[in-house]
Amino acid sequence: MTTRQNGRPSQLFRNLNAKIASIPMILTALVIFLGGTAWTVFYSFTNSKLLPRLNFIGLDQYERLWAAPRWMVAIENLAIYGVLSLIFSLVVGFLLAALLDQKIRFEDTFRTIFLYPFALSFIVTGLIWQWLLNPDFGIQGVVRGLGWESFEFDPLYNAEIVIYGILIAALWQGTGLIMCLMLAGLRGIDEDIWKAARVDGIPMWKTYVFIIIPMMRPVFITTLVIIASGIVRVYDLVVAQTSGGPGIASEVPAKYVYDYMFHAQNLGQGFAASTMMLLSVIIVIVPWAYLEFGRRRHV
Amino acid sequence: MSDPAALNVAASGFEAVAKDVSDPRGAKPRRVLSRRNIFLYGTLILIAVYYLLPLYVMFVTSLKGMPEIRLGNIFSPPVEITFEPWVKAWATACTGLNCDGLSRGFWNSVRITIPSVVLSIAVASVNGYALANWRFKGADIFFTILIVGAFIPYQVMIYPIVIILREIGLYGSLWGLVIVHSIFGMPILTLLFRNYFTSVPEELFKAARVDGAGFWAIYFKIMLPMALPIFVVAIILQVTGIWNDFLFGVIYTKPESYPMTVQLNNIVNSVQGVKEYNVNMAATILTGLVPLIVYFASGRLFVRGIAAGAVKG
Amino acid sequence: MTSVSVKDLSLNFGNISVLKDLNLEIADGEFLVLLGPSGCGKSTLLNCIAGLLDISDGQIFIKGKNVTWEEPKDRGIGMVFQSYALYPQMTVKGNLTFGLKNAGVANDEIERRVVRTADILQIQPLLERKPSQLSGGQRQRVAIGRALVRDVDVFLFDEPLSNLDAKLRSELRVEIKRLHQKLANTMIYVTHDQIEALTLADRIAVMKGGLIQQLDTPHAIYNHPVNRFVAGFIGSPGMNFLDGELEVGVSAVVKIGEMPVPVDRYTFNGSGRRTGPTVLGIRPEHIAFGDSAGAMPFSHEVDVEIVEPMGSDTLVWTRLDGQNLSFRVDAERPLQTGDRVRIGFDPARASLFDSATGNRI
Amino acid sequence: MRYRHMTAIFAATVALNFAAPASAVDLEVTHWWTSGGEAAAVGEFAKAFDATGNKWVDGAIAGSGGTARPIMISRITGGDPMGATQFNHGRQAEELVEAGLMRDLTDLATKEKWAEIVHPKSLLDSCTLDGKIYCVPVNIHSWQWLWLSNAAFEKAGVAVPKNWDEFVAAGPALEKAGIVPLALGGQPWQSAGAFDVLMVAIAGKDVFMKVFGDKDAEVAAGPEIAKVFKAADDARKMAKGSNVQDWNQATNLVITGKAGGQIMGDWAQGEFQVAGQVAGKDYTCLPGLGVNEIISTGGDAFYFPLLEDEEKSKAQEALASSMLDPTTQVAFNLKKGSLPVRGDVDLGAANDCMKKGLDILAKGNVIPGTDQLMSQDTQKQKEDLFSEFFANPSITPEDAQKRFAEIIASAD
Repeated sequence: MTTRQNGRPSQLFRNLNAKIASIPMILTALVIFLGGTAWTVFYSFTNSKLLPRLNFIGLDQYERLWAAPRWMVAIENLAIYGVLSLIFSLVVGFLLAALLDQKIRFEDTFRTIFLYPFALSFIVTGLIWQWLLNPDFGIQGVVRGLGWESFEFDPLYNAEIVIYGILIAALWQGTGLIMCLMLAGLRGIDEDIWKAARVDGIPMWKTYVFIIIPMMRPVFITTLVIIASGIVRVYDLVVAQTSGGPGIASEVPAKYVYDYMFHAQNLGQGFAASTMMLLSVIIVIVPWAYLEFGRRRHV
Repeated sequence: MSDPAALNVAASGFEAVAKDVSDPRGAKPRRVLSRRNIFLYGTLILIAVYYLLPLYVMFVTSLKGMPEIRLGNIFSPPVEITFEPWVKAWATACTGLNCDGLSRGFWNSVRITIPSVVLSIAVASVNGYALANWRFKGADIFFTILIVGAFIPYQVMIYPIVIILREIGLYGSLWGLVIVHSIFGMPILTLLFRNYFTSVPEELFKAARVDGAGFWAIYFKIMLPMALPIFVVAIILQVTGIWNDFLFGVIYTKPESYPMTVQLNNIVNSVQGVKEYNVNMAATILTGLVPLIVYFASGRLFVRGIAAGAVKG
Repeated sequence: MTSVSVKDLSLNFGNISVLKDLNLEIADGEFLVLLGPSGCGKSTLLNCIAGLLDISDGQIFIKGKNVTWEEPKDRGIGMVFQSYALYPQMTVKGNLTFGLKNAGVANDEIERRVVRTADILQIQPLLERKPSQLSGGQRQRVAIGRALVRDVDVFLFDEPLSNLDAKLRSELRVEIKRLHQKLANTMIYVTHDQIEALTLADRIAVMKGGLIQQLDTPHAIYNHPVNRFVAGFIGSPGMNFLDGELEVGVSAVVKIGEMPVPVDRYTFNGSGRRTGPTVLGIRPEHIAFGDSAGAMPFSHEVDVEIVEPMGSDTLVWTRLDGQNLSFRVDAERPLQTGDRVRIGFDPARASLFDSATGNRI
Repeated sequence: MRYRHMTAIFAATVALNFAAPASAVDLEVTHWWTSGGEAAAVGEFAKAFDATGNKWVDGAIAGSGGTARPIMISRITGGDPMGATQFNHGRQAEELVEAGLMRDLTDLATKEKWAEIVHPKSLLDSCTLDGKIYCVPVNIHSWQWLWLSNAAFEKAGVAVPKNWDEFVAAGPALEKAGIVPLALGGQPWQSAGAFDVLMVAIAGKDVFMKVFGDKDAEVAAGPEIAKVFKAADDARKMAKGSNVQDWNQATNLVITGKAGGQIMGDWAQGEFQVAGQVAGKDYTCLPGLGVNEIISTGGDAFYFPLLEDEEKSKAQEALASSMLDPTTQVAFNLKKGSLPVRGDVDLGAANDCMKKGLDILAKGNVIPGTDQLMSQDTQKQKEDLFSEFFANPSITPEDAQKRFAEIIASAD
C-alpha cells in the first residue's frame, strides 16, 4: 500500500452506527438464540429434574427419549401435520389468491373474510373448533339431528384421524395470511407476462404453473419460513383442541418438551427432546437459510 | 364462450345481439352469468362460508341462554337473545376468587401490547435497515441465526430467559415482558423490514449519503417516511401476536399485570360444573376484538405492505 | 491543476477483482466520461470516487486532498443518479435543501443557493411539488439541481440520461454541456452511450473488465482506438472488421483472402510491423463508393445485400471475401439489393489489430 | 370534579397504607383451584387470612397443576416469588427446597405443635426435609372412590352396585339405556389415577406398596397386576363414549345421569355439593371401589418461598397458622370435599361420604399418595401409558403391563 496519512479508521469502527443499531439483533442472536440453545443442549446431558443441575449422565436422556412411544407418536404426528399443512397452506393459499386476482368484485370483502381468523389466537381457534367438532353439540350432532343418524364426524375423538381435526383448524386460522402473501406476489408480477401468455394462447393454469409460480420464488420463500416455523412450534392449538388426546394420539414434539420440562419436572428429558427438535430444524434450515440470506448481493 | 348467442344475457345491448353472429362487430358481448363467473363466485362464496361459519356460531352461541344451547342446534339463530353472557364474560366471570371477568385483563393487555409493539418494531426496523443498507462483516451470520431462531419452540427458551431476566433484574416487570416480546418478534419482523428496505432503490440511499446524511438521518428522514406499508404489516403482526400471547404473559409477569388471555384461559378452563359455552364464546370474541378491529381498519394497506415486504428479496 | 486523481485503485469483492490498479488524473474543469459496457466497472469506479464504496487498495485525491477514507459528504462532490433518486416524500425544494441542512448551512444561504439553482435549471415553478408530480425530464433536472446546490467542485453523473426517452435525452445532453461550459466544474460522467460520451467529453476513459482500455480525447479514441474492443465499442454504425494476414516484405500488405490491401501509408505502432494474422478495421464512413472509390489505394467490386435507409444517409451491407462489410452512402443515392458497385478506402484511415491480442499494431 | 374526588380517595388510601404498614400486608397466593367447589374452598382460606389483618391477593391459574406449576417455578427461580403457593406435597417441590428457595417453617411448627395435631403423621413427613418443615399440609385427598349416579341405574333398571364387580356387570344394562357406564375425562392424569385406584382395590395394599413404594418391577410384571390390567380393560370398554376432557365435566355426566359412574378422588364430592345433590339419595360413593376400603392420604400443601421483606415474612407465618386453624380446616374441607389434616376437629357437618372417609382414616387403612411415592417424572410416564391405553383399544392389557413394568423398573 501507499503512504497513509492520519491512519485508516479501524475495521471495528467502520459503519459504527450500523453496528450500534444492530446490537439488539446481535445480542438476541448470540445470547438468546445461540446461548439459550447451547445451554439447552448442554443440560440435555444431565439428569436435571425441577432445576437445572450439572450432573452428567451422558446420552441416557436420548436413549429414553427414543424408546418413549409418546415421542414416536409425536414425531409421526408432526410429520403428517407438517407435510399436509405445508401442502394445503400453499395450495389453498395460492388458489384463493388466484381467485381473488381475477379482477373480481368485492375483493376487499372476500379478502377480509379469508384473513380474519388470523387475528385470533391458536387458543381461541382451538376452542372454536373443539366445539364445532364436538360430536354431541357440533357438526355431527347437528347432522344427526337432521335425521341422518349414522353420520359420523368426530375427528377429535377418533385417535386415527385426530391430527386431521387439528389440521382443519390450523388451516382455517392460517391460510388467510398465506393468501395475502400470495396475492401480494401475484400483484407484483408484470402485467405484460399475462399479455404475452394470452397472445401465445397458453391456458391459464399452464401460465400459473410454468410461468407465474416460478416468478414468485421470493414470496414462496417468505411463506415457507412462516409456515414451517409455525409447524415446528405447533403447541397451543393441540392443547386447546385435544390436550394431546384421545390418549396420546395427537401429541406433538413441542408439547412433549413442555410436558416433560414442567409437568414431569424432568428438565433433562425436555431438553433432550428440544435438542432433537433443534437438530432437525438445523439440518433442514441452516444450509438453506445461509444460502438464502447469507452470501448474496454485493452492490 | 362457445356459443355466445345462446346464453347472452345482454350486457352489450340489443344491437350487438341482433347482428349476424358470424360477422362480429362493435363491443364484444359479455355475460354476467358466464360459466366462468358462476364458478368463480360460487367457489369464493362457498369458501367464505367455511371461513365465516365459526365466527357465526360463536356469535350466535354467545347470544343464547344455556338451556337453549343444550337443546338446540348450534347453527340456529337464538330464539331469545340475551346479552347476559357478554356481561358475565366482561365483568363477572370468576377465576379463583376474582370475579371481574375479562375487564381485569383488558387494560393490562393494552399496557403490555403498546410498548411491546413499539419497541419490537423500532428495533426490528432499524435492524432491517442496517442489514439492507449498511452491511457489515458478520451481519449475515447474525441474521441467519436470527432466522433459525424463528424455528425454535418458545418452550425451550423459557428457562434461559428466566435466568437472563433474573440476572438483569427485569424478571416479573412489565419491561421484562416487553423485551421478551421484542426478542421473539425480531426474526420475522427483521426479515420483513430487511426485504422492504432492500427493495428501496439503492441510489436513494447513495444520494442521501452524498447529501451528508448519516445512519440515523437516512433512517429517520428518508427510509421511515417511505415505509408506511411495511409498518402497517408489522403493527398488525405484532398486535395480533402480542395481544394473543398467553405463555409469556403468564410466565414473565405477576398476576396484577396478567394480560386478557390469561383471564380468557381462566374463564374457559375453570369449569364450574357445566361448561358455559355462551360465556366462553362471548369471552373469546371479546378477547379477539382488538386484533380483529386492527385487521378490518387496516384493510388494503396490509396487502400492500405484505407485497412490499415479502415479494422482493 | 489536477482536480481528481485516482492512484493504483483496486477493489475486490471477496475473491473477485472488480477494479484493478486504476490510475486516473482529471484536470480542473475537465469533463471526463467513463464509457463501457455494463459490468465494466465504470459505475463502481464512480462510486469509489464518491466514497459510496470502500476501496481495497490505492488512494483517491480530490483537489489535492487525500479523501480515500473520507465520508461522501466530506469529499466536495455532487452526484446525479440514473433513477434520479429523489426523496419521494419531500418536495423539490426539500430535495434541494436536504444536504445543505445536513451540512448546517445557514438558512439565508440555503435560500440564496436554491434560487440560483432553480434559475440555472429553470425549475422555479416546480419547487413546491413532490417528485411524483414531475415528468422524467423534470425529475432529472431536479436531481442535477441537487448536485448543483451543493456548490461543489466535482460533479459525478451516474448514467443520468439512461431512463429518459431519446428526444429528452438529447435535449438534456445539450443542457448538461451548456451547464459545464457555464460552471466550468470538473465533471465525471458515467455512461454506456457512446454518443453522449463523444459529444460531452473532453476526454473519454473506455473501460472493460475493471481496466481502463484507453483514456484520450474523443477524436483520438474514435480514430486511433488502441484495441479491437475500443474500436468496436465506439462508433455507430460499428467499425468493420476484416480478418486477414499481414505480410511485410518490400511493402506491407494485408491480404484479405486473396485480395491484397496495401498498408504502406498506415502508421504502425513502433515495432508492430511483422508478418502474421491481422484484423483490419475500417469505419463505414471511411469507405468510398462509386467514382471516388477507384481513386483509393484499395478498391473492389461488391454486391449490395441489404440497404438500410437511416434518414440522413443510408447504410449498405455487402460482403468482401465472404466477410460482412457495411458502408455509408448519401441518402439520395438509389441503391438496391443485387446492385453491383465498386467500393474503396484509404488504409491510412484504417486500424490494424493483432488477431491474437486484439491490440493495435 | 369527579376525578378530583377519586384522587383524593386514592391519596387517602396511600396515606393509610403508609400510616399502618404492619396491619395490611398484601400476600400473593398462587394456586390452581378454579372449579366451583375449589374456588369456594379457597375463599375460606382468604377469609381467614384477611381476618388476621392482612390481604390475600388471589393468583389463581386455571388448567390444573400442569399449567400452573411452570409459572410458579419460574416465578420462584426468577427471583420474583409470590407469598405462598400451592403444591401437591410430596416430591414436587423437593428441589426448590434443596436450592434454598423455600422458607423453613420449623420454628412455627414447633411453636404450634404441628407434629401433634397433624394426622396422619405421614402428611407432615412429606413436608419435612432433613428434619426441617417446609410446607403446610391443608387437606387429605383420597383417590379411591367410585361415584355412582342413582338416577342412571334407576333408568337402566338395575340396582345401584355395591362394588366394582357389580358395576362392571351392570355395564351392558346402562349402555342399553343410552348411558355411558363409566365417565372418564380425557386428561392423562385421570386415566393414570383410575388405574392406581383399581390397583389398590383389586391387588391390595401390599402389592400397591411393593410396586409404587419399592418400585419392584417383578411384581409389576406379575399375575397380581395382570388382574388389575384386566379390570382396567373392562373400565376402558365401559368408558367408551365419554367425550369430555375435564374431570369435573366427567363428574357432571354422573350428576346429570348421563353416565353411570366415575372413578375419581374425593374432590368430586365438591361438585355434587355445588349441584345440590345429596349423598346416598342422588348419588352413591364407594370408597376403595367397594372392594378394599383403603384410602390414600395425598393432598395439597402450601409452600412459602423465602422472601426478603420482613413484613411479608411475618404475613407468611400468619397465613401458615391460619391454614391449620381448626375452624378454617373445617370450613375449607367441607367445601373442598376433602378431609382435614387435624384429627382433633369435629366434622359434624360432614356428609355421608366424608364420614365414610373419616372412618377409614380413623381405622388407619391408609396408604401414601402416589405423589409422595414417585417422582413427577415417573408419574408422567405412567400418565402417558394409561392415557394411551384407555384411549386406544388396540393396546392389549399384556402389552400395557409390559410397558408398565419397564416404567417401574426405571422409576425413581
